[in-house]
Order: sequence, then structure tokens, then C-alpha cells
Amino acid sequence: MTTAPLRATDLALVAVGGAAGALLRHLVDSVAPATLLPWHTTAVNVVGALALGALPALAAVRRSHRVATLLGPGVLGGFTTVSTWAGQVRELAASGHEVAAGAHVALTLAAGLAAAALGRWLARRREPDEALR
Amino acid sequence: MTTAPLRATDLALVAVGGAAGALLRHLVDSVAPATLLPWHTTAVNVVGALALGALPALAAVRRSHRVATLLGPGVLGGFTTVSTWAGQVRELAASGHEVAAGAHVALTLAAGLAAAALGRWLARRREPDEALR
Amino acid sequence: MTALLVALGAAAGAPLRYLLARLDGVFPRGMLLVNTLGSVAFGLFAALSLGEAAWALLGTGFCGGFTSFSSFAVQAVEAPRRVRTAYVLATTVLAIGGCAAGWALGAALV
Amino acid sequence: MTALLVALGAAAGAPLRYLLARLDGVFPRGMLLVNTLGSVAFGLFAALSLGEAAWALLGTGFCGGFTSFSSFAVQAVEAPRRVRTAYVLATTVLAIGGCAAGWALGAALV
Repeated sequence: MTTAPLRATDLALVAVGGAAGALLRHLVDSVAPATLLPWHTTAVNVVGALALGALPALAAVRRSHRVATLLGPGVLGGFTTVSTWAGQVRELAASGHEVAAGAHVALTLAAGLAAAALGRWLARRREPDEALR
Repeated sequence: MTTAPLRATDLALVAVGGAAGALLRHLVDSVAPATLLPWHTTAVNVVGALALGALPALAAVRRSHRVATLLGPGVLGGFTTVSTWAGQVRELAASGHEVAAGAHVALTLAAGLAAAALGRWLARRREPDEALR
Repeated sequence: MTALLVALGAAAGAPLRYLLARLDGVFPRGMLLVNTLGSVAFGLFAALSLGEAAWALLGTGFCGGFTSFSSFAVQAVEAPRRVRTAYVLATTVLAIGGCAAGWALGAALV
Repeated sequence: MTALLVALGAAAGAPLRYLLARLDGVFPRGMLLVNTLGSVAFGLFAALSLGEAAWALLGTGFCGGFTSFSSFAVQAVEAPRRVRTAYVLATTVLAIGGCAAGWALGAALV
């Protein structure tokens, strides 16, 4: 459990960042073509997981707790979504597309976790570089 | 901030107690006569505040954290409500009954806070008795 | 059926309140947040004119079980004098103002 | 207008997630709770056939901004091996199952 004090600034940063992230997701939703598998949501979640993993590669994120909060739980938290994914899986399964539902579960999980791991690896690679300067 | 560990049992007790308390409130709502001022909600909140204040007077509550959790944030938390009160005040004001809206605010606050204080006093009175035995 | 939905909504709302109440310090900001958010949601749901069953679940059950007058009143009575007035005022203003804001938002949506 | 409602819903949902994520320990139970509750609510709201505006606020905005796939994925990758499998499985099952339960409940109400 986090025992660090809760700061109102952090909540405000998460609110502002979350709103911006959700807007971005809404924009992607509204330009995405209608397909059986909702690729745009997979893309949003995979890109968001990669970005969150790689976030510490940004010097500004390592230096500033506020920038990290705005971009991490804020923008990327609001951009990516578990509920929409779950809703799409439910809807695919309920409309008789069980295979597509299973594929949406498996692809999002596999690509999302791999992207997060890749992001973390990218962020870790950068640190020695910085230390050498 | 509470730093005590969070127990799943406590959450379950609050859920069960809260459901029971809300049911009781729903029962009061459904038998209450329709009046301009929603007296039944005032009564629910005042009785709940008195009971929560006086709760430590029960030996079982003092002895058992679980009983205290079930009855306090559980039953009495689910029984009383701020949102319904706020909703009633808004509705009275919006329908042109500004005086009634103001009275509902003032009466609930005055009677509710007095009831909580009375409950606390009753609970405190009991402790020396217990200590003398 | 309605009673079951009220119980179900409160069974979700009450533990959520219990979690957020862990944020309470000398100033009960966790409960203030709960009572504000719950009142905003109550106003919003009321304006959406949900059916009787959905209202029992979300309004009477969830919002009713989430917010708590008894905790508010006992905390106010037990708080140090300088905190008490601010807490009572903040809860009253934010709950009623929040409910009005939620209603205005919901009314703009339907 | 729709975009504004999405932003507004997320501006409420995201900080609420941030608060509940404070419950995370070695096992990220806070985020698991967030993603479960948000998916239940998403299914429920979807079944209630809200209007386009209300859905933008509550579904796309609030539930979408409340739940977070990126936090889930990074936490899973960073967790000790024994926690990882349980966390991924629990999130997947509870989010999808919760969404189905929320939908079933909502469908029974309309």
C-alpha cells in the first residue's frame, strides 16, 4: 500500500492528463473504420502500454514527479482502457463471434504485455547512457 | 490518513451491512407519507447519526472490530445518506420552494449534529460504569 | 425486485466509501470527497430519468449507500473546533452544489 | 460537445483511479479493483442504452478514464513472477466477467 502523502496537485494533474488522454482515445475511436475486431482499441492499449513502460526514458519524467504523474496515470491512464476492451469482448461473444472474442482477449494481452516489457527495456537501456555523460 | 492494513473481511462486512442499512432506508421511504419536507430522510439521518455516535456504548462494538465495522460504516453508513438529502434540497429549490429547501438544510444539520453529539455523550457516560464493575 | 436492487447498489457503494474514507486525516477529506462525488452522481442519475429499477440500483442503492450522513455528523462532532466549521460548511456546500451541477449536466444530456 | 463530455467523465474517473491505486501492494489489488468495477459499470451503462451524450460522459469518459490498460500491463511486467500470472488472469477474468454481469443486470432493468 502507498503510504506517501496524497497531494491535491497530483489529483489535479491526473484529472487534466486523464481528460486529455481520453479525448485522444475518443479521436482515434471516431476516425477508426468499423471492423469486426476493434483494432483501434488494441492499438490504443498497446501504444499506451509501450509508452508507459518507456516513460522513465524521458529525463523530464525522471526529474519531475509532477510530469511523471501528468503523463503516466494522467494521459496514458486516461488514453488506455480496460472497460472498453472488456465491453468489446462481451459484445463479440454475445453476438455469436466467440472466436473473435477470444482473439481480442489474446491479442490485446499478448501485444500489450510485450509492449510494456519492451517499453521497460527501452527505458532501462537509456539509464547507463545517461550515467556515462 | 489511515495506515492500518486493509482487510478483505472488513470490505465484505461493510458491503453486507451497507446493503442491510440501505434496505432499511428503502423500507422507510416506501411507507413514509408524501409531504413537502421529506421528514423521513431527516429522521433516517438523525437516528443514524445518534446511533453511530452511541455505538461504542455496546460492549460487543468495543470488543470486536468486526462488529463495529459491520454496524458503523456498514449498516449505519448504508442507512444514512447525504446524496438523497442534497437531491431533495436541490429539488425543493428548483421547484420554487426556497424556504423549504433552506429549512431542510438547516434542520438536518442542526438535528443531525446534535444527535451525533448526544450519541457520543451517551457512549462516553457508559464507560465509567463499566470501569467500576 | 426493487429492494434487491437497492441492496445490490449499496453493497457496491458502501465498501467503496470505506476505501475512500481511508484518506481521512485530521480533516476528513476522504468522506468529503465521497459525499461530494455521490451527490454529483445522484443529481446526474436523477436528471437522466432512469427507469424505476435502474434508479433503485444507482440512485437509492449505490449513491445512497456510498454517501453517509452518520459518518459526516460524528466526524464533525469529534473534529477539533477549527476543523468542524470548515468540514460542515464544505460538506453542505459541495454536496448540494455538486448535486445541482450533476443535475444540470444530466439535464443538458437528455 | 461529445468530446467535452468524454473529457469531463475522464477528469472524474482518472483521479478516482489514482486514489484507489494507492491500495496496490505487492499484488496490485487497487488497480484490479478499479478495472473490475469500471468494467462492471461499463457493462451496466451499455445495457441501459443511454443516449449518445450520456454514454460519452459515463461510458467512454468515466469508465474509460477510470480503468487503465497501460498501468495493468506495466504492473504485470514488473511484478514478481508468482504474482504476474495471477494478476493477469484475475484482471482478464474479472474485467470481462464483471462487464458481462453488469450488462446482464442492466438488461434485466430495461
